[in-house]
Parts: sequence; C-alpha cells; structure tokens
Amino acid sequence: MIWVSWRRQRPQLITLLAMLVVGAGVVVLLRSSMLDSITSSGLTECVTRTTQECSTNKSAGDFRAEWSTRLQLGQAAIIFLPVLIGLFIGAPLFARELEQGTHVLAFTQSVSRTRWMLSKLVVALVPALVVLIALQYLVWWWLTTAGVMGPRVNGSFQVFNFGIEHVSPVAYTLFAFAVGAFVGVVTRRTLVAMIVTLGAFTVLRFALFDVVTRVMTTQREVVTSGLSPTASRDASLVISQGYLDAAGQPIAPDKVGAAVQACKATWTPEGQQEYVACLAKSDLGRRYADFIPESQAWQAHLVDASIYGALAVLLLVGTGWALRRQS
Amino acid sequence: MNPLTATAVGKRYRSRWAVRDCSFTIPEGKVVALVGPNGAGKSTLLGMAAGIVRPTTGGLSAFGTPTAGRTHPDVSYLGQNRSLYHDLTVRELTRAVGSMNDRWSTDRVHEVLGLLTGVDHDAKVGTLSAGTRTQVAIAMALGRLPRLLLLDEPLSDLDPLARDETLRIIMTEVADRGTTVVMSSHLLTDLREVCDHILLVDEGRVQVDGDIEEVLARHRILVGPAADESSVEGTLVSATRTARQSTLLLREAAPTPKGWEGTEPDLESLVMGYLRASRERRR
Amino acid sequence: MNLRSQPDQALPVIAQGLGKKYRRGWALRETSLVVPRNRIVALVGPNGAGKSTLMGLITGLLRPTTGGLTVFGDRPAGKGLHPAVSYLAQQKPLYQQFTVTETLRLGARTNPTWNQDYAEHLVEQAAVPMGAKVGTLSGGQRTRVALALALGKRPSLLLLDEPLADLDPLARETVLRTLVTEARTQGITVVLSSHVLAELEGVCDHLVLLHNGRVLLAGDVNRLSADGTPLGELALNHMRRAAQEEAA
Amino acid sequence: MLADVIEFRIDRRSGVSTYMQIIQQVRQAMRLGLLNPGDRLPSAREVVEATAVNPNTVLKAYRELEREGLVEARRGLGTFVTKSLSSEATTGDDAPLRQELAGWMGRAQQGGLVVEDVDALYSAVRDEHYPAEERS
Repeated sequence: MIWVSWRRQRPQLITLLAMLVVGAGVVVLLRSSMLDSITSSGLTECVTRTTQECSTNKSAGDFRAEWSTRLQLGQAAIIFLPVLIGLFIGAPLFARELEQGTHVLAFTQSVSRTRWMLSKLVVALVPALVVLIALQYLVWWWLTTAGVMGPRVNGSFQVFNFGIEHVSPVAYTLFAFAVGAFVGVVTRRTLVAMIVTLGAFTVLRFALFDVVTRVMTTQREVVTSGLSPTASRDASLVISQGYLDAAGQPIAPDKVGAAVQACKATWTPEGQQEYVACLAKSDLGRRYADFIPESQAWQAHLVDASIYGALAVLLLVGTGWALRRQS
Repeated sequence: MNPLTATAVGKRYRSRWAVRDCSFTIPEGKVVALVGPNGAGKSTLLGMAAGIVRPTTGGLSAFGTPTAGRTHPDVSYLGQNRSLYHDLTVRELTRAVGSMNDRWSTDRVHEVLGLLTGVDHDAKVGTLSAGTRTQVAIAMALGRLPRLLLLDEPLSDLDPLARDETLRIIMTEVADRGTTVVMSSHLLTDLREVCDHILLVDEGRVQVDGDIEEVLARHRILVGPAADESSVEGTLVSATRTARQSTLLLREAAPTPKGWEGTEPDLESLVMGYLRASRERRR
Repeated sequence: MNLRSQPDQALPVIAQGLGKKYRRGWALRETSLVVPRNRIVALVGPNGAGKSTLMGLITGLLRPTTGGLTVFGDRPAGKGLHPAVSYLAQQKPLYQQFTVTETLRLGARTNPTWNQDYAEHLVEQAAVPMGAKVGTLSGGQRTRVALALALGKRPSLLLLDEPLADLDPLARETVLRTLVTEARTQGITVVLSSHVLAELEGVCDHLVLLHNGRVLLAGDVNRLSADGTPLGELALNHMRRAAQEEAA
Repeated sequence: MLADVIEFRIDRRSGVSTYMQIIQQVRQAMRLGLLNPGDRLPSAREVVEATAVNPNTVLKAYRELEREGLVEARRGLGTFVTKSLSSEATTGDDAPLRQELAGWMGRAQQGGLVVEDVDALYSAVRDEHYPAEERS
C-alpha cells in the first residue's frame, strides 16, 4: 500500500526533492559568498556583537544593503513553505482522487479506508516535513552566519524570526496540510480545497498571532518613572507596559493619558526632573513592563506549535471520519 | 448465505429517489442481467452493493454482511467510470491493486490480460482506449478472486470482438469458480446468451425478478384484433396498437382466446415491453 | 468529369489514398472509398480501427498526412465544417447550463441554413421539455437534442460518432427510427459509427468496415450479404479473420 | 480426443433458447451417430470457451438430457453418452430411408419446387404421421 501511494505521489515527491536540492545549493552558495564578503570587509567582529563602530562603519552599511533583502527572502521561503505544502500537497491529496473517481478503486479492494488514508498521509506528509525541516535548518544556518548584521538582530520574538524557528514551521505545515486534506474530502474539489486552505491558513495565522502572549506567564519589571524598562530595549517580548499606582496596580491608560497631558507643560528638553516629579505627584511614580524574556522563546514555540498541532490532529481525525462517511 | 440480498433499500440524492424500497435476493452461481432505462437506478444499486454508495434507507448485504461503507472481501466491482490510476502502466497497476488486496492472484490477471488481444503491459493506463481500459479493469476485478462480481455496463465501450472476448472470460470464470455475476447492460442481444436471471428495475423499483426462462414462460405476447381486447385475460404490461391490430404483453395470461395469436416473448421484447410501459407512465 | 463545377452532382465523400499519421503511428492509411448519396452508411470496426480519424478528416477537423478527399466536390481544408455537413461527436458536446431553447438558438445563430421550425419539431417529437436545462436531461433526451441540433442545420451529410453508445434499448430504437425517417424524407446521407452491429441491421444499407487503419470491406449491404448472412455476423467474421491473420 | 467429438453452434438469432439448442444438437448428433455410448460431452468450460454462453445453461441442458436417460454425469469426469439413438435407418449416407428421401427430393427439384414448397410438403406429411402430442 505504501508503494501504491509512493508511486502515485511520485511527481510531488520529485518536486519536493528538487526543491530541497536547489534550495540547499542556493543557500550553501549564498552563505559562502556572504562569508567571503564578511571576512574581506573585516566585519567578523560585527557578526557577534553590535558596537558603535559596526552601526556607522561604511562597509557594514554596504554589507547590510547588499545582503538584507537576500536574507529576508530566505526567511520568506520558510514562512511560505508551510502554506505551499498545504496548497499543493495537502489539498489535492484526497480531493483529486474524489474528483477523478479513483478513490473507488482503492475503496473496492480489501484495504481499509483508514489504512488507505494513513498510507497516503504518511507518504505525502513525511517527505514534505523532512524537506521543510532541512530547508529550515539550512536557512537558520545561513542567518546565524550573518549574526546580528542580519535579521537575527531583532531577536526571536520578531514575527519573521519566530515564524521560521524551532517547531513552529512544522506545526504550521501540519495545520495547512490538514486543512487542505479535510476540505478536499468534504468538498471533493481540488481548487476549492486550495482556496480554502490559503484563506484559512492566512486568517488563522493573523488571528492566533498574539494568542501566545495571553497563554504564557509573563515576568514584570518595575522601574521609576523617567527610566524605560530594559525589557522594551532588548529582544524580549513586551506584552504590556504602563504606570503603577501606590498599591502596585496598573493605572488605566486614559487616566495615565490625562496625567501625562497635564505634566507635559513642565517638560523641557534640558531636564526631566520636574516632569518626573510632576508624574510622581500625579501618582505615576513607577513604570512597569510585562514581558516574556527571549530565553523563554522555546516555550512560546511549544505553545504555538501545540495549538496548531492540536488543530491539525482534529482536522485529520475529521478527514478520516469524512472519508469513512464518504459514499 | 446468498451472495446479495437487498432489504427495502433506498437512496435519495437531494430531493430525488434514485432507488426506492428495493428488495431482492440473488441466488448463488447465477448470472444476473440488471436492466432498465437510463436513470432507473442501476448504477446506484450496484454502487450500494459494492459499499461505495451509502443507502438512505434499508440496506444490502453480501454473503450475510452489510455492505454499507465497505466492500465485502469476496465482492469485486467494476464501476461505470472504470476508476483506474491513469498515470500508472498496466504492470504497475497490477502491482498496485495487488498490494491493496489480501487475496490476490497476479497469475489470474496475467491470464485474463493474455486472453485479450492487444494489451501492452508497459503502456500507461491513460493512453489506452476506453475499451481496453474496461478490459484491464475487468482483469483487476477478477484478480481479487471474487465470489460475486458486480459489473456496471461492462460492454458499453467495447467493440463487438472485445465484447465477445470479455463475455467469454466472464463465463469461463463462472464455469471455473462458480462466481455469481450481476451485470447491468443495455445490450440485450448480448445478455440473452449469458444471463440466466433477470432483475429489471425502473423508477428505482424492482419490476421483474427471477429466472429468465421462468419469467419468459410467465409472459405472453398476444397479437389480435383491436376491437376484441376484452376477451384477453391477464395483467397487461404494455401494448402497441394500430387501428386494427393490438400487440399486447401480458403477465400470467389465461389461455389464448380465439382469434388471437399467442407466443412466448424473447428477452428483448419482454424488456422493451416493460420499458415502453414505464415511458407511458411517466408521460 | 469535373466535380467542382457541379457540386450538386458530386458525391458526399470521395477519398483517395487517404492517410493520417499521429505521433504513435498510422491511424489510417491508403484509404480509398466512396460514400454514395442518400445512403445510411454503417462505419464499423474494432476500437482504434480509425473510425473517429476518418470522421475527423471528413469534417476537416483533421488534416490528412497523405492522399486527399473531397466532400461534395470540395476539399475540407481547415476552414471549418463544410456547410452541408453536420457532425455529432461521441461525447455529444452541449452546454450543460443552457436550456433546450437556448441550445436551439445557438444552432440558429451559428448556422446560416438553420430551420428553426424543423428543429423544434424534432425536439417536440422527442417529448423533451423546451425549458429544461441540458444538464438535467437523461442520456436519451440529450441525444435527441444533439440530433435536433445536427439536423436543424439541414445537412446533406450527417456524421454520427457512436450516437447510441449509452442509450437504453427503447431510447436507442426511437433515436434510430427518427434518424431513418429523417434521412429518408430529407434525402440525407448518414455516416454512423457503432459497436452494436445487431442494431444497424435493417437500418444501414451501406457498410464500411475498418480494421487497423485500412478498409477491410466496403459496399452495398444487399450485395455484401447476398447469401443472407446478417450484417452483424458478416462484419464480425471479417474482423475475426483479420485479427487472426494479424496474430499469425 | 474425446473433447472434440462435437461442437455446439449457438445461433443467437434463431429465437430458440440456448438451452433448447444444446439439447437439440446433442439429440441430433446422437441420431446421426456422431455421438455414441461412452462418448464424453464437452465440459461446460469447453463450451463456454468456444461459444461464450452461460455455463449454467449448458449444465441445465445436460441435466435435462440426463433426466431423459440419454446421458450420465460422472463426478469429476464429465458427462457421458449412455444410450444410442442412431439406428441403421438414420446413420450413414447409404441408409435406405435416407436414399428414398434423397430420391424424392431430387424429383421435387426436377419438378421445379422451391425450398419453401419442399418444407411445406414435408411438414404437412410429417404432421399427418406424427401428430403434435406424440412428439417430444
């Protein structure tokens, strides 16, 4: 049965393999060319840490101008790969069989429908995931070579960085694939399944964008007014910030707004003391920031992945149910 | 255990009933002709027997097991659109279908394909002619070594030579393995020699069900004066009338009255009579 | 005799040394045949014998590789169908979402020789509701509409590729009867391909038997089956013999 | 080869059922001495391969012949002819009755009778001598 699925899905598998080979080649070439450029411009230092010199240096500027777009394209490839896999492998997987009526051939043999479904799923999904993970790793390898001179400088929580790291791409792929498969079985139309997959995936990615921030426990940093919390300067994910009253409770933003407006008059470019004192008088003595430190990004990935993964499993169970009902 | 039993089975597509309240039993070893006009529900009935169409009411059972949602291991089905993997070669297809079956005989498939002239094992299924594809599909169905063979219009896209070849293969299967066959077809002339049981469905219902010889013996065709139809006794199935002459198809007819000529119908005129009657009803 | 100067006198189809080669090989080779006027011609042969190719060449949808043919004295040269020829392909291509009325209007718009009353008469005779969408019609009804579309053009030559393939016996009988009546009363030459030889008996008076791209047998039915052999059996015997010779 | 003793020819257009055709052809062959006691009838499969008819029909015809006591089915071996229907009167080209009939037929031909006339005469005389009820 695995052989049948393999033989039938051979064109897609060959495409995937070609993507992997081409992708790997491109990344390796680009990376080595980038590495040459780093060493020849004497930017090796700037890769590991951000210094004053690195941000003003002309050759560093040239490097960024030359490479940032390419690096972002590399990221984009991994961002879009899950939805592409869902569209071109997940959606047609069952829809095309149902459309062409070839499912009848399998359904009238002695293999059970569930086994038929599983073998098709495994043969389609496993190679897709392998290719995805390989490409994800390659792109990550390339991005780390650029270090803080590349997109990594924005930290793990930056949308594009988050979307291509850790288990997230795998979870997105599973989800996009499962949506495609499920809609394909229900509608029996490849094109409809593809469109719905694209829509559902895009909508859900936006809708679930900040769900992680609500689910995870956050840390709170408190500083006196006039200073800004370190969390909002480093790569941590700041979820909320504002002012605390004497009891340590966050103050409602409209109240803060009114007080700040009132103190604005005392503000001078030379010194902030009076402004700060004014704020303190208005009970805005302390600022706070609730955040998730970058070191806990892996937990965020796991939460994210488990949401998408659970949805994917539900959809695949639904696919199995719909296939058994299908008649 | 009968190969196929239907108990008040019905199937509704949206608002239209394709099959309605059908009950029948197919005895073992019979070759059954499933006949009826276009759209009578023959394909739906066979699909339900194969377990790929889910009945709305009632159910079918193959060898005592309900068929809904699952093809019985002893049943092989040839659907009207033949459903084969067009991107595989005949050889690969044989391997593919074989790997989807617990009981399978590649030898049997090769034997059947060998009897058919001009099947290239290395040709992609999609490049074959419709007739050849049908024959390949039948070979796949026989590779499962079935005890019940369900064939939906197996002859419709075959040329006369291929029809002869194919019927011969199916009949040899019956002779060798005692396989029960149910086949739908519009080609009554071809069915007459090979079928011994008839199931005539129309408007989703079974109209005639029984051994062909017995069914034919129960019917009479009477030809006589149009003015004198009152003397004829029996259930009138259908009639064609001219100004002077009436030709009547009757079921359970009483002895032929004087002035009339009575003959036993052949399969073709029997089926045509029922089809004509159904068309009259629908008007 | 100059055929071109007297198109009315020209025979429906004259083919000389006609051949058609596809990438996979010859579909039709060295075919010479004549289709006489006012006949109902049965075009028979096994799958892949070249029946559809021959029809395609007559309609001008295909271009011959060798030889040539004339249709009513004209050479079909890719300019579209000869005005006197109607062709009904095997799949009976009709727009599923059109109603019968709209389908007939389509025929009227695309054919200068269209006769609306006649087409409507044919549809009415078949008891097909004019307002129904083509997609909702039964196989038999759809064939009748397609036939009305083909005949409404008032052709002198009607080509039908497997017109009966998926019709039930009763529908088949009525379609054939309509066809014969119309052909006889309108003086149309009909070329009809079919796998069901038994049905062509008593309908066709001329036989063209193709095998493997060649004409195996062609001529008047009465002459061919002078010894009383039925048309179907005659054709089947020839096909069988050809198949055996090929195997040997 | 026993299997080649007779071959059935099924005429699909005769209007006579396949079953009756098989019975009639066996009886005919027995009368003409083509089938004699001990001969094996072709197996259902052999008939099917030659004529593409339903094997059940063949078996049904054989059962009818068995009921008439003309043949006997031996398990695993086939169906064998047990009785002789041929007699000197019907076998061979030189049987006296046959020769008389041949002479009569020759005279009819010379007298200008066509096939239909001969058939009509023959059936009329046959029906006189063998009333319908006596025939099987």
